[in-house]
Amino acid sequence: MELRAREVTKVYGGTHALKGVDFAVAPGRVTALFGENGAGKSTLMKILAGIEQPTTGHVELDGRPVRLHSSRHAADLGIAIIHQELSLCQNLSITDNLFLARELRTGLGAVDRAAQRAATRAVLDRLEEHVDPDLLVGELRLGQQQLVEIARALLQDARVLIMDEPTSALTAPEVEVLFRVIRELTAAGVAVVYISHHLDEALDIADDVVVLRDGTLVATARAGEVDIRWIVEQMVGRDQDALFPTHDPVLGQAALTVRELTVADPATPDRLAVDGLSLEVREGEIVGVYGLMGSGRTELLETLAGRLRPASGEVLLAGAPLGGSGIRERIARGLVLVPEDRQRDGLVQTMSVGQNLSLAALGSYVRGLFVSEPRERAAVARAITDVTVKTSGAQAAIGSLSGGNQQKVIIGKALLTRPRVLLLDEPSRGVDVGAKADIFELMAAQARRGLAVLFTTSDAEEALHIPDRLLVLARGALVGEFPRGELTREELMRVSDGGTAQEGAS
Amino acid sequence: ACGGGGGEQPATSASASSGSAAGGLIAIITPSHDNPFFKAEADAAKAQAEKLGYQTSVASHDDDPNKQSELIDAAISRQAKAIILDNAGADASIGPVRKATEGGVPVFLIDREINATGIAKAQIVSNNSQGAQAAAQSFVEAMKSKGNYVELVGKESDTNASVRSKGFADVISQYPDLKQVAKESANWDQQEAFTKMETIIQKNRDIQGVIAGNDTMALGAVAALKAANLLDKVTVVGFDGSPDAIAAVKAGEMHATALQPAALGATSAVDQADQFIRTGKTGKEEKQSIDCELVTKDNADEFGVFARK
Amino acid sequence: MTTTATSAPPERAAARARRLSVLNIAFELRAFIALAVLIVIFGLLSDSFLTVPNLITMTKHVAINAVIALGMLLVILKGGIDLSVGSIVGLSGVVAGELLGGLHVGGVIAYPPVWVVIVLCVTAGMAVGAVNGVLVTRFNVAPFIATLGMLYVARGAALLVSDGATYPNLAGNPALGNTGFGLLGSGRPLGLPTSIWIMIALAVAVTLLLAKSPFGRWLYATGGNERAADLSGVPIRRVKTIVYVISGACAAVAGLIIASELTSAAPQAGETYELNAIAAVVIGGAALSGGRGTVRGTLVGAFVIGFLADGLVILGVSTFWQILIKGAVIILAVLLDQGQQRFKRRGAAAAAVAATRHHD
Amino acid sequence: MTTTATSAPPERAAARARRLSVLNIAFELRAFIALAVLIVIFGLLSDSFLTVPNLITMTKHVAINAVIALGMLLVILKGGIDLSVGSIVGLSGVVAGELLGGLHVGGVIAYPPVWVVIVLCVTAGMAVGAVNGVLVTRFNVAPFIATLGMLYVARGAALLVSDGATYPNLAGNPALGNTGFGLLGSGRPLGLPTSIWIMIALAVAVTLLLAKSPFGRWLYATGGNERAADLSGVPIRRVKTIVYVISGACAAVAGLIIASELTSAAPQAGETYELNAIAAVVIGGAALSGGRGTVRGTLVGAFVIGFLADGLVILGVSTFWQILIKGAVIILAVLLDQGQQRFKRRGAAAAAVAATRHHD
Ligand SMILES: Nc1ncnc2c1ncn2[C@@H]1O[C@H](COP(=O)(O)OP(=O)(O)OP(=O)(O)O)[C@@H](O)[C@H]1O
Ligand SMILES: Nc1ncnc2c1ncn2[C@@H]1O[C@H](COP(=O)(O)OP(=O)(O)OP(=O)(O)O)[C@@H](O)[C@H]1O
Ligand SMILES: O[C@@H]1[C@H](O)[C@H](O)CO[C@H]1O
Ligand SMILES: [Mg+2]
Ligand SMILES: [Mg+2]
Repeated sequence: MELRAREVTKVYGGTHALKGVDFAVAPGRVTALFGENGAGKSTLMKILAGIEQPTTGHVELDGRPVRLHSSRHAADLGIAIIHQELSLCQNLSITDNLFLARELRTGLGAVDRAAQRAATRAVLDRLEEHVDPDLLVGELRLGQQQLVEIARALLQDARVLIMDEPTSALTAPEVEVLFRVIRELTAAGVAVVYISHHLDEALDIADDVVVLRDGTLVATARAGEVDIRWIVEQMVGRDQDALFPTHDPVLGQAALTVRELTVADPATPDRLAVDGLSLEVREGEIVGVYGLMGSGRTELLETLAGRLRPASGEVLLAGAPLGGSGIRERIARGLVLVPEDRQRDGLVQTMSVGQNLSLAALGSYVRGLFVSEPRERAAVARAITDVTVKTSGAQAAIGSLSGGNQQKVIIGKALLTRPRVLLLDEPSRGVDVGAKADIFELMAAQARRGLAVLFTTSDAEEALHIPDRLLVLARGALVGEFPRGELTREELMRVSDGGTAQEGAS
Repeated sequence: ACGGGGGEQPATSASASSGSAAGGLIAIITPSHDNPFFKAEADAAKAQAEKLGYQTSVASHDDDPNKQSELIDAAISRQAKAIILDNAGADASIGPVRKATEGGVPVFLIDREINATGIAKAQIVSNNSQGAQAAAQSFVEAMKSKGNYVELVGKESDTNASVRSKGFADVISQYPDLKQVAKESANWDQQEAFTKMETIIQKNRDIQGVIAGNDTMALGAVAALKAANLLDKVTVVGFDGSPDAIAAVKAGEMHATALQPAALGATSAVDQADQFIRTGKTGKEEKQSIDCELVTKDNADEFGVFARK
Repeated sequence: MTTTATSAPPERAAARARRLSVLNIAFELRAFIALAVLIVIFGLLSDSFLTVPNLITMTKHVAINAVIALGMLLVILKGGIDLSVGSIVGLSGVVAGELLGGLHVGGVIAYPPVWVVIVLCVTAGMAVGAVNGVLVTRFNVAPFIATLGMLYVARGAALLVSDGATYPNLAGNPALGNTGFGLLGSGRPLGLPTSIWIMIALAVAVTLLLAKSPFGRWLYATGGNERAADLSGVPIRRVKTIVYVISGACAAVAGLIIASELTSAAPQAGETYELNAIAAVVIGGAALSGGRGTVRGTLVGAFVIGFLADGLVILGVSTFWQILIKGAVIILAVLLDQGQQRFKRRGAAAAAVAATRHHD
Repeated sequence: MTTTATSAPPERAAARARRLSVLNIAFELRAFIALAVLIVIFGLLSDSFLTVPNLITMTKHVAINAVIALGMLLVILKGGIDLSVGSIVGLSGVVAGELLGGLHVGGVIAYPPVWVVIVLCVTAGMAVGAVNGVLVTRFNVAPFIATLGMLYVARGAALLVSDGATYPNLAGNPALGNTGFGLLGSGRPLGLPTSIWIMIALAVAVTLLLAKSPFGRWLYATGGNERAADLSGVPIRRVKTIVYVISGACAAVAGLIIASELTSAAPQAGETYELNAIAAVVIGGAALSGGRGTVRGTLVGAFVIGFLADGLVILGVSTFWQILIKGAVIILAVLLDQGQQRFKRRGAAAAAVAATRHHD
């Protein structure tokens, strides 16, 4: 089955997401689609999957124009999609999610639970994820949820399978399993579209490469004929080396000290998210924390920021214990967090760019009873230039910005509080290469000014190149600590799931 | 709490179990306690029942027929000896009253009738028609048989509202120079009467009289007229003879009100219940009406809480 | 340098999951606990409370709220709310009164038989529900506002049709072939009042709908994550519209039961009933945000509210205290839930810390 | 084979976009439009509607709902709801009645001056609000349920304190130094009733609070995204508690106005007022989900509801029609909003296409 987009244009409100794109997928091949945040990848896929309608242009199936009214209609025609954002119901079991709106029925019209459960087991086995099909999806770890999302697409026996960032929460072994499954599918003639910001990974699995830039299709190639450098150039028109700024730290006093910190996992409290962890970050230093999904990085940072309460342990800021102080007090004392999930924890969607920027430091613009407008305006304007936010102005709606620029706003908000310690949880997640480079440069610049920077990452390249010192976390415990340059990619992999593998085998 | 005007009745604060245990339970059910009228009748019934050696339970149905039905069920469950009821609707109450009667609990109605006879043991109501006519007569005299007036009507589901409205009309319609410029329901409610009166005044300031289906509404109208500086030119007449209204009559703010002897009705209902419990007969007709008394400045001092002193 | 955390072997994880789910069920019974507490207290304080006839009577009272609450449960599972049910109760009674009084069709008066009357009343309730549904799904009006508007519209309609008057005698007339309406209220098949049977039948139907039918899955999905349900091909608009229609139907049934018990219908019947129904659903453990709630819980919630009201009357507690206590019980019942969840979390966390300490 | 959408020539599309954006602004004022429509209709149908005294009287009636609605706005901005305001209205009047009747302090009766009475009434309202706030923030009870519970608790308390009776004469006694309470209701500084001044003062205060103070920004942030606000150091619990406290205070002020106007206080005053207040806020363009809403809109919403009610009385429309029309207007006003937003979206799309056509 051949699926093709012809001259497709898509306009959202004021944004032109796609500008006359021609795109085709071929049976038995994996097409990797590359592009910066906001390039239009998801939009194009949503149109192919019937979720969005093109503003102009149309979709062709086996050479015939079709109007895909809904995702359901597309699915019936054999087109399945794995959504970039998880689209599962947390309050339903794995089985219920897999068969939602496609329930198997008994003769009486009731849901055939037994049959559904058996089929669920089978597809989960295929993905080598052996969990109870009756577990609620809300009780699963993020990576497992993503596998459920994948399993649902597999169950549809689609002829075209679109995977929009299917691996953002998967561990390396899980990604390997997925790739095996993808190869089985293509061998059976399924057409696969694969989107990922992990460029090396995507290039690994791809047969064909397509690059989108700013809503326009700028390049196509055979995967074997290109390399990552070429792809990045097509995506941004800039060299990859610019991605990792050089940073020669000038270390000062200990800014952040953590002793024997233990934190219960808020989602599943009978498991420890952070287990007796100690660390130190000095002024001017950039420390990275690498770990697999669920290794406890987010809980560590949220505890430091004062959102989570530790079960035991101590946190000191410039030598002074923080005790049980809350987020507000910690911000006032110079400790601030840039959270992992932008939409959920970072932005107030109902407020403007400027209001988002000034939110955390609002107190410092107050004169008398009220916020001084000139002061606030000046600070916001400065922040917009400092963190290089591309926006039409402080008044713009926050939703009008691209992902990378939204991330910069959140960082700008944190910097306006004049912190001594800056915590960033996966600052590069879901951000394109260009914005990534900007963000790392920002971190380096702050460190040069004497800030202590502690950030987490899931990207091995970043982990190896950015921090002055790298901490590796597994199951909430520190399993290794390495200065920059002392570790190869292979060693990092071994250390980070080594603990897991050894223990699991025992 | 030091009750206001409505609560001046020397309330017997005896506990429910006071008196001889031999008496059994009398359930007293009234619309709600927020109108001094209902409170007075409930208090009077309770006091009399306890004096006669019964236990009492007092509850209100908030003019919800279904809630009334549930309260009657509860009384049947508790094997009450009698129910004293100010009902939640002349038609809607027939079924529940029959249910009680069939369940062996005699019902004695006060204040409001139901549209059926032979079910309740007694229906003791004020002579609303007579009271309304007396009030209207006094109203006409104070108005010197001419001028514009407003009528405030009670809750539409309460037959007393329409009976009184008709009583007013029977008298007033004989005077062609008395012109009704507005007729609005204010649901027996003071605040609603106040707001509606204020609005009506805006439509027409040329008003010489207000006649209201009860005193809470009349007092709402008084407040509105006072605020508009019209009170000295307007005759206000109400119905119930509540202590607040009598105070207003004395102060010259209201011209008159038709006093319903609520206390008398309630006491007499309990007496008849007692009689019935002991002898199987009340010794009275089922339908009994008690004449209302017109309260004006001249005789205001003679009245207490819904009764002659 | 390297420290490793203990990793639970698979069996232990499974055991943990099982333990948690047992805890869950125990706590799911919190509404039951509230009910049990009420029953014990009232039973001790009054001899007439725990008698079979009184329990039946109280259950009959519960039935009306329970029937409305079952419809409300579906709306709340969807993440909506239906404030119009009280007005539908009144409207349904008025329609019954109007029809039993005879329809003027071209000069003659037709007296539809009782089953037709019942069908038409329920249809009227469904029609109001359908308007709610269309406002919410097609016009994107917030459920609170759409149903608040319909609360007034339906009440106004009931008052206009009846001209504010109560329909006095719904017993029907053998000559006209429209008797039997009263049986709904006064009939006692197998010794239980009809309304209790209606409640039981409806509870079974809704349980089946939720647990066995695809529609039930769709409803939980829509309430849990509407976007995800939509993308999965769940016909969310249809699901959302249908729950309002069912809720309207349930309210209309409650209106019929009331009218039949009283053999009269008042247009103002059912005022504020929406609050009791919502309270029953929430006490029963449902989340107002949607996706969580059960029939069992809702029934227990309705029993808590009903038994509380009747029990206080039987004890002779003053009306004013009754109102205050009702509010306190609503809050306490929900607080119990919060306490439970916090408890669960804290207990588990302590266990986790203790467990790892042991291993180290 | 290829079908393309009809493409308007660039200039025409641009013109359309411009026209649409003008319309947009017009639609943003939709609550104003609804109000204007009402005023025109009533003005045409009745001579007495558009007179200065009538406008003042109607505004006075609006003031009570507007005062409550301004507090409600804050709660709704936070993403909550406050169902207890009606009961607080009643409670506040009862407290006033009780205090003006004299406090028994150790054998003697003390008559607090009016300003003390006012302060204590408002404090009582704030206390109920504080309980709401604590239930919502500390105990995580859903606002709907917490305030529903307090609706009953506060009403029960008002009835218990007053023993169900109305406080008849709040005019005070010169000999006791507690006169002046009536001025709140009947005073007319500068020719306008005090209650209108109170509304204006409160509107200005809330506007400043929302637009200028850090608290206002925190409130919008908390309503827009509570988690993000929390992580930005916004004291969300304090913000959330305070809005309920303010809402309670506003409702208490409304209760004082009513009691003062009537120079009597009834414990059942204010029943169902919460619905009018919520309707005003929503008609005024606020989102029940939080983060969106303005003082201006809320005031206009209150005017729509109040003018509608009074206008229908002036026209002599029957009570039953009044109820139905109120429901219809609530729905229509919100529908207008939906229409506007759909329109806006379409307009923006047209503009974008036009813009790129130009560039290409
Ligand atoms: N529903 C929507 N409403 C308005 N604008 C949208 C919508 N969806 C996408 N956009 C805009 O369209 C553009 C393309 O977005 P799209 O999600 O397709 O990008 P993408 O390439 O998938 O980016 P990412 O790598 O971040 O997933 C962006 O500017 C985005 O802001
Ligand atoms: N056992 C689990 N059960 C349920 N949810 C889990 C579990 N483990 C982790 N999660 C969730 O998965 C997410 C990631 O886990 P966590 O924050 O512990 O690790 P992390 O190293 O920060 O991973 P991430 O890469 O997501 O930041 C969190 O939202 C966490 O609540
Ligand atoms: O007779 C009573 C009183 O007049 C009261 O004021 C309202 O209800 C009526 O039934
Ligand atoms: Mg995307
Ligand atoms: Mg994380």
